[in-house]
This record gives sequence, C-alpha cells and structure tokens, in this order.
Amino acid sequence: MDAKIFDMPCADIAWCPGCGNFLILKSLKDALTELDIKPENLVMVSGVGSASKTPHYIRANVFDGLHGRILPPACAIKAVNPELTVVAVGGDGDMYGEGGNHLIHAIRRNSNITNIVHNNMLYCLTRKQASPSSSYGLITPVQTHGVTEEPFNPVAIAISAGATFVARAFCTDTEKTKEIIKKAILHKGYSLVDVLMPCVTFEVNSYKWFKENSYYLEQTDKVFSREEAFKKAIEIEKLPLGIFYIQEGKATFEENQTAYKDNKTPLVFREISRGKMINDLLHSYT
Amino acid sequence: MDAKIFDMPCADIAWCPGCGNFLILKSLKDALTELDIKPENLVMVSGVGSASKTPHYIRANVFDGLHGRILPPACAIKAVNPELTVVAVGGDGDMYGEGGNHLIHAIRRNSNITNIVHNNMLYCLTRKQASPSSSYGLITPVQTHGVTEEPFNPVAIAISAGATFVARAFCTDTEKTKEIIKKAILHKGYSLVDVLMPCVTFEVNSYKWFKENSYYLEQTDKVFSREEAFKKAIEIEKLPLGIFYIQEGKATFEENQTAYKDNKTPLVFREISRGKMINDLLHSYT
Amino acid sequence: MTSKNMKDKGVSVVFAGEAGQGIDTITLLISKIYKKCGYNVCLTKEYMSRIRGGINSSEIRISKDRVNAYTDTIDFLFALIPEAIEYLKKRITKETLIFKVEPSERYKNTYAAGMLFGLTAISSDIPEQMLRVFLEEKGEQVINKNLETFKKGYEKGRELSEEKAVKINIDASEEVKNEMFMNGTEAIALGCVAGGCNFISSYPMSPATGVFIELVKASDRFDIITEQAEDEISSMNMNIGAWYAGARAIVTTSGGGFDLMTEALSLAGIIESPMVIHIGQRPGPATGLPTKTEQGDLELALYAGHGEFPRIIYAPGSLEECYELAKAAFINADKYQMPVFLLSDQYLLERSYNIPVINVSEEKINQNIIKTEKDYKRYQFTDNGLSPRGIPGYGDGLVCVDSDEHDEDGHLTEDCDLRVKMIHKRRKKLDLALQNSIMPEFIGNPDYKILLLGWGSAKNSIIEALRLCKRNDLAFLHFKQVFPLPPETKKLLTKAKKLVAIENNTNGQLARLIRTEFCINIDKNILKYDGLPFSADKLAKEIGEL
Amino acid sequence: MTSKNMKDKGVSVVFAGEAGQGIDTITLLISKIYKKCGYNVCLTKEYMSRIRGGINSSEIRISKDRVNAYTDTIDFLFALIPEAIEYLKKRITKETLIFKVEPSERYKNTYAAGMLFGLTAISSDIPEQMLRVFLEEKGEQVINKNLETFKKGYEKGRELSEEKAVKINIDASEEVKNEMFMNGTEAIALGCVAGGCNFISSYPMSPATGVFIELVKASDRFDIITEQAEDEISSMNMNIGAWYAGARAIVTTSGGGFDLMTEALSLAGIIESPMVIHIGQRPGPATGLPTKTEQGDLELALYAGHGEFPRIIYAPGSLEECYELAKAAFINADKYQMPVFLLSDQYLLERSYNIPVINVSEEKINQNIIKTEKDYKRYQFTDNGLSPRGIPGYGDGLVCVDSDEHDEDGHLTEDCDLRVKMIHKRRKKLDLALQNSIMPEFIGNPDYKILLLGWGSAKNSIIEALRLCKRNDLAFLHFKQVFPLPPETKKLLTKAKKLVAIENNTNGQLARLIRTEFCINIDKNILKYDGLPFSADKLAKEIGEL
Ligand SMILES: Cc1ncc(C[n+]2csc(CCOP(=O)(O)OP(=O)(O)O)c2C)c(N)n1
Ligand SMILES: Cc1ncc(C[n+]2csc(CCOP(=O)(O)OP(=O)(O)O)c2C)c(N)n1
Ligand code: SF4
Ligand code: SF4
Ligand SMILES: [Mg+2]
Ligand SMILES: [Mg+2]
Repeated sequence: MDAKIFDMPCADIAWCPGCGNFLILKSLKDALTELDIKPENLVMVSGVGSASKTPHYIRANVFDGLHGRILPPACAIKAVNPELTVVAVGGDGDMYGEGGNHLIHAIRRNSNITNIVHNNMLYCLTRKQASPSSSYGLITPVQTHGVTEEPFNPVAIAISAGATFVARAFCTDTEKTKEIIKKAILHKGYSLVDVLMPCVTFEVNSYKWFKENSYYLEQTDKVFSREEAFKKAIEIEKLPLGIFYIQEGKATFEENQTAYKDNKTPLVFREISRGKMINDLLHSYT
Repeated sequence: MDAKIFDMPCADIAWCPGCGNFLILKSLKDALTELDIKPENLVMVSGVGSASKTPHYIRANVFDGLHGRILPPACAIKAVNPELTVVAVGGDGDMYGEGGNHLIHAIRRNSNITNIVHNNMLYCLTRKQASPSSSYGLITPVQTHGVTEEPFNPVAIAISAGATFVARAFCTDTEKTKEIIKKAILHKGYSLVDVLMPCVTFEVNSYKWFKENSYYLEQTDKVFSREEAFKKAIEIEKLPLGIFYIQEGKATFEENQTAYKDNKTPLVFREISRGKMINDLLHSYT
Repeated sequence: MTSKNMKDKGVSVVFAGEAGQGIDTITLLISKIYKKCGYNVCLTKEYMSRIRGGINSSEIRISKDRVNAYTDTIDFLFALIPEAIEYLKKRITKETLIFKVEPSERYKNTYAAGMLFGLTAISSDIPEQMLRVFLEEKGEQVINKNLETFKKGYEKGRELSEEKAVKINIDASEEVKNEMFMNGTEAIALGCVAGGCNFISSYPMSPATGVFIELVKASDRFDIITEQAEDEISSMNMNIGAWYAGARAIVTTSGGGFDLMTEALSLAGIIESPMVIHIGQRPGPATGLPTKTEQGDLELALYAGHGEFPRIIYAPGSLEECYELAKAAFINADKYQMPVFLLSDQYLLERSYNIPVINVSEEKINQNIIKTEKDYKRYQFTDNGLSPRGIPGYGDGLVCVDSDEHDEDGHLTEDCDLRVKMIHKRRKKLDLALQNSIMPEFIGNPDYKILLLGWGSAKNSIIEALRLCKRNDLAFLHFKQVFPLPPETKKLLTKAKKLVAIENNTNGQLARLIRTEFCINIDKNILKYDGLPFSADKLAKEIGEL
Repeated sequence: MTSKNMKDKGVSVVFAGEAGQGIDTITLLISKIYKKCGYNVCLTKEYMSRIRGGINSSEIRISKDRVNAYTDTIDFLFALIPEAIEYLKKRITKETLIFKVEPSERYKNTYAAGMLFGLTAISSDIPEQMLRVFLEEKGEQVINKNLETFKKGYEKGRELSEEKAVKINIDASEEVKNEMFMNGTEAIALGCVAGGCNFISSYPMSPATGVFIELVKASDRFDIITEQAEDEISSMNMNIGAWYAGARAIVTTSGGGFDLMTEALSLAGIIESPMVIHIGQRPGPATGLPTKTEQGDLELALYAGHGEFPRIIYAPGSLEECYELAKAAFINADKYQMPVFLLSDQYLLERSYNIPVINVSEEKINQNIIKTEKDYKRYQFTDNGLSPRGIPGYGDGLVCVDSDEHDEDGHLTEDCDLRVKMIHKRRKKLDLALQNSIMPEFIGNPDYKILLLGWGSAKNSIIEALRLCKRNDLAFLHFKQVFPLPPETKKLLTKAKKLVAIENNTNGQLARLIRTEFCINIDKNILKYDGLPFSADKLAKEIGEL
C-alpha cells in the first residue's frame, strides 16, 4: 500500500514548523500503511488541542469531539462496528487532565482501540500552561513560580488501572515509534502509546533533552510482569522507552456484550426489524 | 476528650441495621476523639450516596456537596484555612467512579487532607449497580450478566499517582481502622484510607468473606518502597490490609501557595484591605 | 367515606411503612391482581432516599372507571408502622379507615394485602394463586408462610368489613382483565425499543435509572449494547459516538446528571448528531429531594449547552405518550439529525396503571443512513438544511465530524462566511421539525372561556380535575411537544379569556416559554413545588375557584 | 482616504500576518506609544486558533477623540504576508493604503511599526525609547537589530508619506498621555482584586484564560490562592469550597467549560454559596470558533443548572464597567449569597483603549461573615431570606451545608413543608437583589421614537454607531444587569414606537428575555453571528436605515 493514501494534500496544517506533531503523524501514517488499513475503515477520534488536530491531516473517517472526551466515543464506535480500526489521539491535556477519568475507565473497559497521546508536557493550543505531565518547576504564565504538583505518570497509571498494552515512544525515532504503533494497533484490547515530544515554540523540552534523558527498554522475548513494568514505569532519572506491558487474551468490551455472543455481525449492519418481537413484549404486560 | 462530643443524638440515621457504615463511623469518631480534635475545627466533606451521609452523623462542620466532587472543595477548604482538620468521606462510586479524575489530581496536589472511602464495591443508594471496585461477575439489575470490567484498584492507582499515604482497612476491625485513620489524619499531605465494608442488604460481600479473604500487612518499622507497595497492592488472592505506603516531607498544596510562603495566618483571617495597593496597580496602567 | 360512595367510584388505598417492609412489592402485586380481576387500577408511590427505614407510602386506586392520576384522598390506610399515620395526617379525613398492622406480624405487607382483599370482598382464589406465582423462586417454606399470613389477613378483612359496615361493590370489567399494566418507565423503554434503540450508556440516577434497567432487560432479545459508564460525561459522549457509527442511542438521567452532559449536547448540536436524552426530573437544585417529583427542568432542557443550535423537546403525560414519544424521539432525532429530549419525572415514571393494549404492526425501522460515495461530504449544503448522513465503514466515502465550526467536508474552518452558512443550515432543520410538530392535545369544551395549560406528567391529574370540577367554561391544552412550540397553538391561546398554566415547579416555566415564543401573557399560574405531584381532587378545587 | 479626512477624525491602521510574526506584541507597543504621545487609541484584535501560521489581524485606531470600538474601515493596511490582502478584502476600499512589508525583512513587525510612525509623522524619539525599554530583557543585540529595522521602516514611512501625499495631523492631548491603557481582561481582573478576590481555581480556555493569568500576576501582592485545576468541574467545586471556608473566589471560563460547571452552579444555588463566574463567551456550539467573538451564552447563564434558584447576571460593555461590575460581582455574591455572573467575550476582553484613571479610595472590603454562636444555624429563616453566613473555625458554632434540601441547621430533610419554605427563602433573596439593581444606561435623545437595546460588549460599537448615524429619533438602552431585569426598565421600553435589539448572536437572546420577563415584543433584531464584533461604521448604516 502506498503511504500517500493517508495524505491530505489540501490540509492547512496548524502546527508550528519543526513541531514534534509532524513526526508522530508520519509514524502513524507509516504504521497504518504497513498494516494495510483502508482509510474508509479507519476512524480517527480526537479532542481539542494542537495534538487533537491530527485527524484532520490524515485521510480517514474523523470524529473530532470535545476536549478530554476522546475515549468514550472511541469505545462506542468500536462497539457499534468492531470491523473499524479505531485510533484515538489527543494531547496530554486531553487525556490526562480533562479526560483523566475516561482514561482509567476506558482501560478497565478494554475496548479494542489504540490510544496515542502526543505528550508535549504542556497545554500548547491555549498558549502555554502546565499540563498534568509537566515537569516540576516548569514556569508558565499561570504557574509563575513553577509547577509544584507531582507529574502525572501515564505509564504507571495505565499499568495500575489494568491496561493490556502500555508503551512510551519518542517522536524523533519515527521508525521505532511506527513499530510500537503497529504493535499497539494489532494488540487486541486497549493500548496506550504515550509519545514524548518537545514543543519548539514554547521551548518546553528539546529534542536533545529527550534524547539524553531517555533510553529504550531491552525488548527481549520475555515480557515484563506487572510489577517489573511498574518498576520501570517509575524510573524518572532516564525515561524508559518501548513497550512496558502487554497482557494478551483478555476479553474486550465488545466481546463482553451479549449482542456479540453468538453473532459477529457488527451491530450497525443488523437489520432493526422489531414489530413482532415488540408486540410480544408489549403483550407480556397484560 | 469524650467520644460523645461527636455524637448527633437526634440524627435519623438512614443506613440499614447492621451496615458496615456504622462501624466506620465509630472508628472515625474514636480516632477524632483520641486526636483531641474539636468539632468546630473539623470539616467533614462528602458527596452523595449512603456513605456520603456520614457527615450528618458527626458533630462537625459539614460540606456535603455533589456526587463524586468531594476532593476539590476539601482541598480548597484546607487551603483557605489550614488550621482546620479536613476529612473527606465518600463511597466507592463517589470517589472512584464519578470522582475518578479528582482522586488522581488531588493526589498530585497533595493537600493535607484525609480521604476515607467507604468501599462497599457497590452503588447502594441507587439500589444496586456495579461500582468501579465491584468484583468480576457481580450480578445487578444493570449488570445482568455480571461485571466484566477490570475492578478498580484504589491502592495501586493511588500509589502510581504519587499519593503520600495509602492504606486499606476493614470496617469490622474498628480498633485497627481507628489506628489507621489516626495515622492518616496525622500524616502531612493527602492520605487515602480505603475501607472495605460489606453491604448486608444487597448481600454484596459478607463480613465473613472479607475476614477470610484479607490479611494484615506486617507493619514493621521499615516502610515499603513504592515498588514493594505496588506489588502488595496488586495482590488479589487475599487482600492486604494496613498501610501500604507513606512518603514523608513532601510539600503540601497549601505550602506551595505563595500566600503562605512568609505568612502562616490562614488566608481567611487576613484582612482584605486593598485600597492603596489597588490604586498603585491601577496607576501602573497609565 | 361510606360504602355507598365507594360502590360506583372506587376506593383509594394507601400502604405506608418503612423502606424494607416490602411495600413496593406488595402494592405492585395487589395492583396486578385487581387488574387481573377486571378493575381499573392506578398505583402511585412516594418514598424516601434510603434503603431501609424512613416512611414511604403507596396509593392504589381501584375503580370501575379508568383511573390514572394521583389523589390526596385516602379511603383505607394500612399503616405498617405507627408513625405513618402522623406522616400522612394531611391526607387523612374523618372518612379514612385506618388499619394498623400489628407489629407482631412477620410479613406485614402480605397480611395487609390479605386484609384489603377481604375488605373489598374479592374472592381469595386469584390473589392466592398470583401470590404463589410471584413467590415461586423463594421456595415452598416462604410461600406457605406468606399464604398463611395472607389468609389471616383476609379473614381479618372480612371481619372488619362486617364490623365497619364496609360494603364495596365496584363493578369489574372483562375488558380490563386483558389490558396492559405498566408504569411510565416501562412504557418509555418499550417506546425506545420500538424506536430502534440499540445502544445505551448511562450512569445511575433516580428516578431515571429504571429506563436503563428496562433496556438492559430487553438487551439480550433486541441486541442492545449496554454500558454503565464511569460518569455522565462519558455516557453522553459514548452515545454520540454510537450514533456516529450508526447505532441509535439514548441516555437516561436526571437534571444533575444532565448538567454534566450539556457540553456534549452542544457537541451533538454542532456535529448534527441525532441523540435521545431522557431526563427524569426531580426536585433540585443539586441533590434536592432525590426521590420526589417536580417539573423543574424545562428551561434547562431548552437552553442547556453553550452556543445556539436546534433541539426538540417532548414531554409525555400518559403511558401511551411515553411509548409514542419515546419512539418518536428516535425517529425524529434520526430524521432531523439533532438532539431530542424526553422530559419525565418520578410521578410519571413510577406510576402504574392499566391501558388498552398497544398493538404494533410488523414494521422495519427506517434508518436515514446512506451508503457513501467517494466524494461524500457530511455537511453538504441542501435546501432544507439536512445533509444525507453517512457512517464510517459503509460506502467509499469518509465521514468527518468536528466540534469546531467546519466546512461541508467536516473539517475545521475559521471562515466567517462559512460559519454563517452553517448556522443557517442548522437552523433550517428546526423549521423543518416545526412543520412536522406533534400538536398539543385539546380537552374540554371548545367554547371555553378559561384555558388551562399543562405539559408532561401533570396531564392526567389535570384531566381528572377538569372532570371533577364540572365547569363548562374550562378547557385544557396539553403540550407534548414543548419545543419548538407549534405556531398553530397561538390561536387557541388568544381565544381564551383567561390562561392558566398548571405546573409542578416554582417559576411557571411553560408560562415563561409561551411568553418568550408568542409574547402572550399567562394570567395565572397554579404551581406546586413541595416534591409531590398534583392530586386530582385538590386541583379540582383550585380550578373550581378560578 | 485623503489626508484631509484623517486630520480630525483619526486613522484606522491594520496589521495583518501570520501567528508568530509578532503582530500582537508590536500592535500593543504601537498603541501604548501613541497613547503616551497623547492620542486616543483603540486596539482590536482578531486571530486564529493556532500558534504559528494562519492569518491574524489587529486594528489600531488613532484619534483625536475617544475611540473605543471596532470599525471595518481600514485606512492603512500593513500586510506582513501577501495573503492578508485577500483575507481582508471586504474591509479594503479604494481609499485604503496598502503597505506590503518586504519578505526580506527579518523583524517585519518592527519594520511596519517604523513605517507607521514615519507615515503619521510622529517624532521617532518616544517610539525608539519605548521600544528599547520593551526589549530590555532580550539583550543588546536584539535591541540594536530592532532599532535599526525600526529606523529603516521609519525612513520608508517618511518617504511614502511624501510619495502618497499622506498628511496626518491629528491633535494630541496632554490629558490622554496620563490615562490608563488596558484591555477588558485586565479591567476585569482589577475589578476582582478590588472586590476582594483571594482565590481562583480555573482551567484554561480562550478567551477567558487572561483573567486567570492577570489574577496569578496579582497573587503575590494580594495573597490570592491560585490553582489550575484538572478540569472545570473541579475548579468550580473548589471555588465553592473556598467560599464556604471564607475566601472570595472566581472561576473564569468560556461556554464549553462552563457547561461542565453547571451542576456545581446548582450546588451553589441550594447551599446559598456566593460565587463569581466569569464567562468569556465565544462562538459555539462545542469548540466552534475558539478565538472569535459572540454573545451567544446569555440564555445559558440564565438557565444553567438544574432546579430553580436565584442568580444575578452582569454584562459589562466598557472597561469601566468591566472593573465596576467585576467588583460588584464579589460584593453582591457575598451580600446575597448567590452566584453572580460576568458575561464578556473576546471582543470585550481583548480590545484595549485608553480611559481616564480610576481612583480607589482606601477602603476595607466588607465581608458579610459572622462569628458563629454555639446554636448557629446556617439557614435560619429570616424576613428577607438572608441568613447570617458563618464559616468553619470562626466562632463556637458549626457550619453545615448540604446539596440535598435541608433544614435550618443545614442537615438533609425530606420534609415537604420545609422544602417549600426553603424555596421561598431562596427566592426572597432575588427580590432583594432586584431592589438593588444596577440600572441600564440610557444614551441619546429622551424623546426617542426608536429605542435600540443592547447588552454587554456591543455597547461601544452601538454608541459610536448612534453618533455616526446622526438621527435624532434614536436612543440606546444598554443593559449591564441582564438578570434580574430591573422592572423600572419597562417604562422606557413601552415609551418607544419601535424596539430594536442589537446582539452578537443568532437568536436575539436579550430580545427573548425581554419578552419572557415583560411580555413586550421586540420589533426588530439586528444580529451578527459570523464570529466578528459589530463594527461602528457598518452598524451606523444599519441603524440609519431603520
Ligand atoms: C472543556 C474545555 N476546556 C478547555 C478547553 C480549552 N483548551 C483547548 S486545547 C486545551 C489544552 C490542550 O492541551 P493538550 O491536550 O496537551 O494539547 P496540545 O495543545 O498541547 O497539543 C485546552 C485547555 C476546551 N476546548 N474545552
Ligand atoms: C451527578 C450524579 N449522578 C448520579 C447520582 C446518583 N447517585 C447517588 S448516590 C450514587 C452512587 C453511590 O454509590 P457510592 O458512592 O458507592 O455510595 P454508596 O451508596 O454505595 O454508599 C449515585 C450514582 C447523583 N446523585 N449525582
Ligand atoms: S506550540 Fe509547540 S507543541 Fe504546539 S504546535 Fe507549536 S511546536 Fe507544536
Ligand atoms: S444498602 Fe448496604 S451499604 Fe447501603 S446502607 Fe444498607 S447495608 Fe449499608
Ligand atoms: Mg499537550
Ligand atoms: Mg458504594
């Protein structure tokens, strides 16, 4: 498949030149291409923020909803039509701030969707405020004395909440990021890919800083246990990159629905013809 | 101090006879008594649910707000007047369902408040629906085929989010629960005490079941590291009870406010007399 | 109360006691039994927000004629706890016969039921048989114990009937025996199913949880995806996602839960998503009186969500309307691609009575979904504002929706001219919906001087009051479609010498809406806001004095 | 445009280019310089929701007389990118002089600024000096490079002035030099500080974040607790908690964020908590046009939150009103123990102009908080509905508040009579607030035939339009207190032959409110909803044709 199939030549991309968002977009498109996913079968779901504009730059179906409310519609879309590939993208504000509750509970639900977070440790579209994942001490117009709150650790939280696929990537390593995204999409169940990216405009974390302060987990055949994964997750001296945790075989949200117990046809393609059955039901009240 | 000082003799308690809520209420009152806290300096904050009625059965100041929205006002109250003892109580629905986002972010904020969760693994006031902490398979009128979602593990989540005090108690052991609550109140920073309790009316988990399926952590002098605590937290064969994790010395939300950098007087007791200063400020726009 | 009185008009029986004494169960069973015996029955309940203790009361009206509203009058009161009498003092008259159920009885509720059947001289066969069926799963021992208690009660009832000279002789009817007996919750859920509902994500909240539970019950048979979400925000966003993917979804909640959905309502507005929202109103603000009744959220439904976008609001007043309007909500949400509200309340949802069987002809649900072409545009401009709705994965096109203002493709735009065009497009759909309005129902003398106005749940109370007050210069106009208000209504309003709005709220919200929309003043408001519904008898007095 | 024209009425200068080209910075600096030189200045900006790229434009009006509104007219356009000309085509006339800033220039914005000062024949001393101060922190190199560029631009401006025979000779005034120059955001924040604000928990959202940032700036000096909450729900609940404990808190947000706060608004309603809510309106629904302007959320503010409870809504129209009403919001929230709204929008918040200095007399803020006695009851019944407000930890009493309906003690109740009493208690406070209303402002001929009606940010555009259209039969009534509507207003309305509401929204929400409250019909709506504010010149034409 040609990678161009996902291109939107006319799109006026709103990101700053040199922004890490471009790299994530590339990795995502490449991953989708290599997985041979058809644009018509792909739904990109997002919220509000610079990161959440991503769906407008990919040829795909788009559900660009509310700030922070990415996962609920993503889970629903997948449930209504499990044949769709559903990729939910958002910023760290979207996913860890406004949307924190949905993150935890979408993990518990384990819908078979892929969740990519463009983590610039910042609210960029609203012109520089701290996000939950901002580092201690970050100074912004709202945090004039620097951030004092414990940085939100998405990897650790996802592991605790019972996520079945948890990874962290770094935007500059497009090849590695692409591979992680591919695995995430192929994974059956909810997968979180937190992608670190610098913000060149507001100068929060540089490419260099990330390069120097991260390392890739050795991905041997053996997968980490939850404890080991957690231990890795709370390393902050140097941020580990790669796949922290995978749990295979857990039933998904869709699979748990009675509607799919004996009938695999997507709900949306079933004919809704209820006259007779409703009559029976109504008569049961006599 | 006399334990009776916290009694509300006229209160028409809405809990079912034999309910675990009564035991938690007792432990809490005893803890408050032993710590010699004055009712006038105590603020009980709660949400909506059977558990959240607790503040009405203790002589104290009460802020009984919205379902799930317990922690934000609790943090604010403490910040406005750090001399108050602020105890935030709610049900598992309050704290882990509707209020999930506030839980995580209140933990990050680390206000010096105590958060007690009456965890009956159930929404009881709305007549039996699953809560986030319900066990797999629980059958209710809404979960007619049993709960399929991963149970919410408050202890693991709190540890990952960076809580500075995390404990689990069991209502029947009032003495031990009282001790845990005392430590939680004395702890400087946010403390979570998740208290397991059965629901006798809807017959979800019996006293016996908890007794058989839990054990107390050995509380030696050594405190657990975050990894060890996490490892304990994810044990589910038998639920560990006691204090999982303590981090001392971390600055609280209040302490981080500039308003308290050089002036320890509670904000609320400072005179707001601004005429001169405002004039200066206004003139800075000329 | 004399036995003579009761003979033709029926009796009103109240059971009162603590939560946990089985009042709910027994009054429902009693009601079904009377109905099975051919009596018209209406069951209205009122209770506290607790699982055990407190005081709850349920009223069963048993009548020769149709009964479907609440009355204050109590003919027989069965007090399962002594405090119940004080609690109901305002409704007790000299005529009320009070029966205190001895505290020694284990199955107080069954005992009281037995008494009632004895008193009303119903042969004990059907009751005993239905009691047996009802308790089937509880095992032989419980059944026998209950039957024994029932019989004791029955005997007591017969005795009392002699003693107090109670002679009840209400006519039964063959027809009623085969009618449906249900409450508003069930009727709404059935309407949803009939409207093709196949997705529900909600969060429990009284008095709206029932609709969720009924849809869960139906889910296995009707392929409905069900999810109890982590909060209301999630549930609303999930449902909108479900519509986007081609399902037909509903959320059921009360005012406080709905507040949390208003941002997503606004989303549905701009992305032109169909959506069905059931608000079971209850007395607010905030937690308010969680188990009581009120019609306080009309203005909320009208104006919730930021920005300006069209919506439709239905407010059923009867079981038939619960069914029909719930069905219509799905059909019209789909047709006009906009959110449709169903406003109910505890009074409507939890009151049961018998109605003739609703028959459904075998019909396929017509979904307004197209198979997309390669160049599909979700927001294509058309004459009437409606763009053909595609869904992802069905056809060669791409379906893009965006919470920002957008172009025809569904991609975000900041173009001011396009903005204006999109506003007009969205507004046109409301004009369309207005042309196909569900008209208010006119009841009474067409030569009215005074026109009573009402909406939603107050309907049956007002109709009965109108009948009871026996005034010829009164008529009643009941609004089922509260928004948009059908313009044809104006004529009916201006014809009246006096307009009186009857609402279960503080501010007279329908009256305000009529002023807003028609600039017609309402002369008088009859308002009730103590958490209880309008009672037909009391209201009859009030309108009698107009 | 001829130089003669400009001499007395001033010029309108527009800078347009991409985000990231420093248009904001330079236009603000230019405006301040002109003001320092004694000119009246009004700066209105319009931009896209992105950090880099796109097209933004800022209008600077420089005038002998006061200017404080937006106009469409462009006298000079500085196009920092070529696309800007096409983008602004509707505002460009034959008279507009367009200056394309060469793409070779590094500091395009500084260059253009230089040109402007050259063109308008302002001595370059003050500009250069202020530029130097402004860039102080950037280091000598940047300063020199900028000054060099500025000078080049200045020369070019002088040249062009000759070439195009531009002769500008607007009179400067000593008075203006010492006036304040600020925008609505700053004025609101100052009003908050003056009103005793000492707590803010908010979540960023355009165009309302500015007020948060200004209060953070003031926090060190004025002891303000500040917190960026995890979401709007948390922020609103925190602020209510803060008031409970005795602080004076505000939330600042836009419509979408406010939606999420409506449940807590309802909480404030029932617990009778003071609360100040600033909504910076923007075009909805949903994300809409996040950086543009609209007055679309009046009905939202009016009816948000389930259940029925009193509130006050202010809508400032000028900088002075921003300050005064923000201050009044705190004072009256505290006084009447209810939520008070401030409705603004991007046009009001981000437009700067000069106003005479506001002087504040040394005054202590009077907090209506009492020291509690042992038997303190938070909801003690009183004649006017107000109960003395205590706070925890101050006095011997206990302060209990409850989201359920409650008794005088603040503990939950399900008593129907108490419920009614509490509703009446809450409603009385609104009567009280109504008696102390902030009156609408009347402008124009008291013998008007046509009365224009407006609210909030549209004020200055309407006033200038009124002046421009020079009709003697017109007057303008500006509502600052939009709710409750002062009943005295009715007389002014009924006196008019024709009522015309001018609103920056689709539905004419003030017009609707007037119908609702007074049952008075509005004859005509002049509405604008393309995301841009009313321009004085265009509006003048429209009202000229009435
Ligand atoms: C309910 C709501 N609150 C606030 C906003 C304003 N807002 C838009 S984007 C954003 C933050 C974006 O941060 P993030 O998700 O990290 O994305 P980024 O811009 O950094 O890529 C906020 C607060 C909004 N659109 N909706
Ligand atoms: C916003 C909102 N949604 C829903 C409800 C209805 N509600 C009241 S209590 C409750 C659940 C209570 O469960 P939990 O917190 O576990 O307390 P419990 O009753 O089990 O002690 C719910 C959903 C509400 N009051 N507010
Ligand atoms: S502001 Fe930063 S993160 Fe946002 S688009 Fe620009 S470079 Fe990227
Ligand atoms: S229902 Fe269960 S948890 Fe709730 S009050 Fe009764 S016993 Fe306690
Ligand atoms: Mg971000
Ligand atoms: Mg619970």
